[in-house]
Amino acid sequence: MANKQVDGENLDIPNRIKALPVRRTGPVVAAIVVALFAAMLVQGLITNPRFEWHIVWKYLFNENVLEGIKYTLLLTVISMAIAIVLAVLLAIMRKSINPVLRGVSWFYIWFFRGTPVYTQLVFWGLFAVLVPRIGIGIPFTSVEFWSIDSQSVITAFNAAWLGLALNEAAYLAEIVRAGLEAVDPGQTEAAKALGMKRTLIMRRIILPQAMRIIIPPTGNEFIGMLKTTSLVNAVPFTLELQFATTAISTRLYKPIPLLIVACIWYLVITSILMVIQSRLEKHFGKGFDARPIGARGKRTPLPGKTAGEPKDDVNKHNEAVFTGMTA
Amino acid sequence: MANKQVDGENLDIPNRIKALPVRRTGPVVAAIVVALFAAMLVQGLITNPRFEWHIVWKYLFNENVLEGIKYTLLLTVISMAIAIVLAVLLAIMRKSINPVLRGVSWFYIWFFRGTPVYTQLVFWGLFAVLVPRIGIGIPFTSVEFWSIDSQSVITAFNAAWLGLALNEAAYLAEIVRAGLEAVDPGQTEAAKALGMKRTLIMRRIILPQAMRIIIPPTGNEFIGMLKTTSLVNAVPFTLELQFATTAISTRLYKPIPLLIVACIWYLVITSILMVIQSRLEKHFGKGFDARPIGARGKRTPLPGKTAGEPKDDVNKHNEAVFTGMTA
Amino acid sequence: MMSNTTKDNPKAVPAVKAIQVHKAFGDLHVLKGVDMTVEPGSVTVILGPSGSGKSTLLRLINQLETLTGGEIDVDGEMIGYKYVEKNGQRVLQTLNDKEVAAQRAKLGMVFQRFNLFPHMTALENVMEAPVHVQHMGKQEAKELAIHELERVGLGERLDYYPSQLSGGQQQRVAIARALAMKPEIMLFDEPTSALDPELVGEVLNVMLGLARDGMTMIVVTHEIGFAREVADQIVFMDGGVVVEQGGPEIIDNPTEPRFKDFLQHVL
Amino acid sequence: MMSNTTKDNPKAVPAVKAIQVHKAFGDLHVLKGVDMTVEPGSVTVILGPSGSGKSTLLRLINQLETLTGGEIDVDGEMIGYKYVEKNGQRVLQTLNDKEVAAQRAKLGMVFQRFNLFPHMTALENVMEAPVHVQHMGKQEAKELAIHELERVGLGERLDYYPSQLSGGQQQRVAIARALAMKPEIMLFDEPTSALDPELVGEVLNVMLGLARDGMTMIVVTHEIGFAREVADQIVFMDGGVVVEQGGPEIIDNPTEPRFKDFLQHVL
Amino acid sequence: ACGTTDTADSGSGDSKTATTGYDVSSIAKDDELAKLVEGNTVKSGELSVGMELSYAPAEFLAEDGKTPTGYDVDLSKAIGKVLGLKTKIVSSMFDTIVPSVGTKYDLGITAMTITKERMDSVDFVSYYRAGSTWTVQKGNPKKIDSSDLCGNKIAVQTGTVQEDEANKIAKQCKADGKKNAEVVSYKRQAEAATAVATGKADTFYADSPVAGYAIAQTDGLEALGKDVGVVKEGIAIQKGNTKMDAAVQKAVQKLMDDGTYMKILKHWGVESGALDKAEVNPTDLD
Ligand SMILES: Nc1ncnc2c1ncn2[C@@H]1O[C@H](COP(=O)(O)OP(=O)(O)OP(=O)(O)O)[C@@H](O)[C@H]1O
Ligand SMILES: Nc1ncnc2c1ncn2[C@@H]1O[C@H](COP(=O)(O)OP(=O)(O)OP(=O)(O)O)[C@@H](O)[C@H]1O
Ligand SMILES: [Mg+2]
Ligand SMILES: [Mg+2]
Repeated sequence: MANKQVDGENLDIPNRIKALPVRRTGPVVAAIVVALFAAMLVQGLITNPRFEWHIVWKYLFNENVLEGIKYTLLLTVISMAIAIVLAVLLAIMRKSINPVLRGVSWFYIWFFRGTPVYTQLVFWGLFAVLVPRIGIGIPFTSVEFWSIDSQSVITAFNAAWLGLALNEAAYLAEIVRAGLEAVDPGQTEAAKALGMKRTLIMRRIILPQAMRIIIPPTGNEFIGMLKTTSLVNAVPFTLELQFATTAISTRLYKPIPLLIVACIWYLVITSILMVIQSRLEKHFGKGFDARPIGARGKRTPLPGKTAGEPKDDVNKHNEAVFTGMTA
Repeated sequence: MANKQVDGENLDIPNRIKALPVRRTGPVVAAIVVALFAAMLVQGLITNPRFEWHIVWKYLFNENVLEGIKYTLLLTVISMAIAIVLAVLLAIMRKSINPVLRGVSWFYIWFFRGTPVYTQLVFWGLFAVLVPRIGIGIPFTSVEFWSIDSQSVITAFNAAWLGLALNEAAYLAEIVRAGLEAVDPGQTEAAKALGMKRTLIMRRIILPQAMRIIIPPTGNEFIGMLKTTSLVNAVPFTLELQFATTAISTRLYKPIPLLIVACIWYLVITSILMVIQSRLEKHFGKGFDARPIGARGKRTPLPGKTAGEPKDDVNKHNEAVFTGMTA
Repeated sequence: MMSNTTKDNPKAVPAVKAIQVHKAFGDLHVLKGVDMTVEPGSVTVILGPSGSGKSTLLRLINQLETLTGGEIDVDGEMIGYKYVEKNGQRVLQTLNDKEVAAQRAKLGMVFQRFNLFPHMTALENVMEAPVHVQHMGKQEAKELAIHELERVGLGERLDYYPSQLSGGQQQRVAIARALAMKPEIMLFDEPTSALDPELVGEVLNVMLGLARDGMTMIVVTHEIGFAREVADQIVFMDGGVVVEQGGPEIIDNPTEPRFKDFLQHVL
Repeated sequence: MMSNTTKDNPKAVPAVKAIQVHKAFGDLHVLKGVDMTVEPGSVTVILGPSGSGKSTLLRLINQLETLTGGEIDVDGEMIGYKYVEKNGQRVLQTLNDKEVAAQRAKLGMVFQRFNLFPHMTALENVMEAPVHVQHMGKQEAKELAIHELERVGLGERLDYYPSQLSGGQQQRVAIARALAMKPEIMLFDEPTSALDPELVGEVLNVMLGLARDGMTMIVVTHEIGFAREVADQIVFMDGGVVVEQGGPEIIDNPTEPRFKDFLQHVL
Repeated sequence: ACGTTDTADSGSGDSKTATTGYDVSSIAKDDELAKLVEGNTVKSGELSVGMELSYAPAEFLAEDGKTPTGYDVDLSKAIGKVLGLKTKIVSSMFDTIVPSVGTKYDLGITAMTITKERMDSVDFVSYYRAGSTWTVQKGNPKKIDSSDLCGNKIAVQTGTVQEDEANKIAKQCKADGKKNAEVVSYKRQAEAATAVATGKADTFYADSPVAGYAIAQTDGLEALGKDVGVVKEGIAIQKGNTKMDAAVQKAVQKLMDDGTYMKILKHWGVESGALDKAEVNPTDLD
């Protein structure tokens, strides 16, 4: 925005205005202060002997660390994938006409948001103890058609992603619900009028549009999950990144450099996730951010946006609001 | 929605339609299955001897636990309050025309979202070790006007809320940014046209409207923070709820019942927070959810909502979409 | 007015027949016994002040709202309900999702605010229903969609997203989208009132063409000129009842004072 | 046409004077040298097809956009810039936030989409600027706001939120809100085009009243009837330039073919 | 009114060993040793010691949830007395103790096992010898044999030497082509003990004193055979702070010589691990 070109710089405008910008001392001072702080921070980081950069470097590509990354990513992806599916179901149940489903969804969200994920993970770790066999039968009787030893099903790895996914689903459900509600109701009506059935409308019309709104907070959650995986030592599942570095540091008594190793990797993965997020936002934004071509009549407002004057566009608005607000 | 009254039940409609509802087996079966599951879960919880409910009961109101709650709440509130202020600043900086401020904001969000809060807390705990004295002086020289021993400033409690707040601010900043962007740009223009200055527009016009959109995800974050406080033992700050129950359980070697104690309290606090959230949503929703009074002409679309046909309202839409979607 | 193959035949089943239709939203009684008959191949224009229930009536016909009382038949078939045996008695039962969708397939609807799917191009918008509702092959649907878009004069705009089209163009895509389902009856709810005065013409022209082709149409509009030129039947509603009804000539010779008053405001 | 105290006095400073105004958005040249003079107490109506730059011109006058070239004076004072000394030379400098706000205070603007503040009641909407911009006492501002709301016929709707008002009522609140700042000049950008035909009258009536009271007004509208009745000056724009300009009589006797063509579409 | 502390009913069932410390008030100051620490802690008059307080019976929190207690705590106090300083226990996470020794506090005493690798980071003064104990369900229903654990699940606490050893056993099983031994690593000893008591793991491997405490606290556990794999534990001191090394070494040696050391260990029932010689950076580690 700020570094956009000057309006009409390629056009022949006889009486073009060339004006000095207004003097803003506020932002300049702020920028200097902030830049100084940042410089001091970096200097501190590099020169402080406690950080022992040679150890950081030595263990950065240690094979346990690399395996930790693998499992961290695996856990993150699996549990987020399952959480998303579950969250969509919960969000839909939350609005069901069936009071039981509605109640269950409410209870689920309340319970799983309300209790610490660490505790939940401990319970999943103890699941095999609490419920030695999982079976299909008639409840509250001893009739059982099929059963299996839960210890062989709920392995540490399975308990880990299960616990993470179930917890995350509760948080995501609220996000999905907000996303679904933000889609213009006119879309459903138009689709109905075309003879589309409810599931089809949800799949083809509502969800693709809701994605635009769902993705940014889900990005937050994804990045959060990356770090939450370190809690699976509650299960205990002990192959993820944080555990791998901690294990090395307790062996060596060098916690700081190994924390830095973990930090660096988390930052790398976060950066990749942020790139993916912006790609996804672009994908689901198609048709939404396109600029009008040719003569523009009155444009329909985009779903989730007020019509406004035709010339309003969000970017300009931001610029208007934020320019100098930092003074 | 589902238990709303029948349309026009108090009106005299001569040829009123009384029809059997369509038979939907799907939701009914789903409801039964889900209800059964829930019942089994509750039965399992109550009857399983491992949970040792007598110990849960005994320690539920233990004074250390109660003090833990106090500190957990204190940490949550302080760090969220500071995080919100910081997040607003960051969100505004992110859109500044000043590239330094923009860069710093980007970096901040990237860094604090990218590294685990646990690690951040460890560093804040070690702050006094890494930086023994904090002072005001000329950077990169040894000139110093005033300085103080950091151990006496960065106490465990201060390190705890500081670490939590700085981390949370990064996540909230993205939420705030989305909220600010969702306010109809026409609002800024109208305010400008009235001669309002940027800070005034932000304070009186944009923020109050953005609140509506910011609050629900912030509720998520608040509830998340409640549980994140348990990580401050990294500092170590050892008076919050999770630590209090863990301390008892290491002494008694009874982890499960004491985890349940913590769970119960977290659930209680979460429930209270959810009530507060819905109050706040109502407050900032004023003017948005009001139903039209008297004859309705064409209504202006609400900010963040498309005009749609006049008779569309969100509730109806949801009902339309979700009714039976669960089949 | 023109090319009415069936309406001169009194025995034909009416395309739409509303019998003592009542609709309430909560305690708000919006439609208070509306009767209306639309002959196949004819154009009916509904006029009336804001809040008189015009949109509600159209939406009832397309089952976007549920009836509170009365009956609506489309093509001689009661919509929304069917009779079933229960304990030896014949009682009404609400139709299920699938049956409702089948009934809606006979009707095409065009909304005031277009309601195009913003994440699909013009072509995709028109192809959506043929492919996913009628399970037509992609290629066939594409040809059909191109055909319909050309019919409304948008053969050049196939790959534009709605946000890249002007209002008038968007509304024409919406019409093409409805037509692609080969409906027997088209419902228009103020299709031009969200458009700039200059763009109104584009859309009215397309509608005029449809009327000439013998499409059965029910149009809610404030465009009196259009009504005068195209309508076979004018229905004037106010306060949830039909106040005056007749041929297009009643616009120039209204009998009811309320209608007169209304026309003065709009003209 | 009516009650023009100053416009017959040729020496008065024009209320608004645009001199060779250019505006580009990126590489899109929207205004290509527009000249316009608005006398104090007169009503200027700007006509033109969509995209001709009408809104852009109004927005430039109110500094919602920045000029690319040329100059606009309001009340004889150049807007947006001032001359300063730099290295002995007189150069232009952009005004700061405060100075811009002061210049805007002379202008009231009413938008097509009303843009009322949805979280405030009608009364609060009107009080907002007097209290927070002019730092008027709450009580005084309230009296003023009630007065302005009564003037537009909304004395009974003080405590309604915008979402509880009809479009016409909302637009009238927007006008009251602009008037409460006691502007010298009112800018209207298609104030009625988002309204139902029946509600248009309400707003046009309020505007007519303002014109009668001698308010200087610049109005972008498609309501030719209103233009004919109220305007002292008609400006027809197309493609970023003023194509024809003159008294209200030019509506009935356009000289430029483009204007003729336009009038045919709109009438 | 609804608050409960369990001080009132301690000993009535939940806690089965002492949770109050040994009384160190009678220990006298040794001026000669006190001089050694002058440069270090004389300013504050305090000997601050970092501990992670979740390792009963070495260091943990008493019933009030605030007072640190355990044999490490009592020894720290005794060392303080000898040096003429007031001992201050600073609760810390294990991770942060090593980097903080020498700045945030003077000593780290938290049942740290001395290893060669760790001696690169800190100096140690050996003060205790902990064996390791295998613990199983009462009556050993699963017939666990500590000499052949292949095919069993071994619970350990994260970061302990027992974790390392268990991992070695697991590796050996793999190398020998026997059934896999699975090592489950818990964050807290209590969780590891619970896992065995509930049957989730087959045996749990920990420092002997800790195992003893766990057996006393948890129903249905018993020790399997004798203590094995004896290793030395040390007091962590900032690397290269020779004055402090000497002061602490001498103080501990003094306590050993005058019998106070033994009394403290006896108070906690952990006298089996007593050393008779305190050394700086010992070379024989078992
Ligand atoms: N979903 C709804 N819930 C409650 N009231 C509604 C709903 N839809 C419509 N109404 C009310 O029903 C009445 C008739 O509305 P309807 O939209 O049918 O009028 P209309 O004739 O189409 O008016 P317009 O010209 O403004 O579109 C209005 O008073 C409206 O407020
Ligand atoms: N912020 C902007 N960025 C880019 N182009 C813009 C912007 N605002 C307006 N335009 C373009 O400038 C041209 C003139 O727009 P303007 O809104 O002034 O026309 P108008 O005469 O008011 O038309 P309408 O009757 O549709 O309101 C249009 O082609 C429009 O696309
Ligand atoms: Mg309508
Ligand atoms: Mg315009």
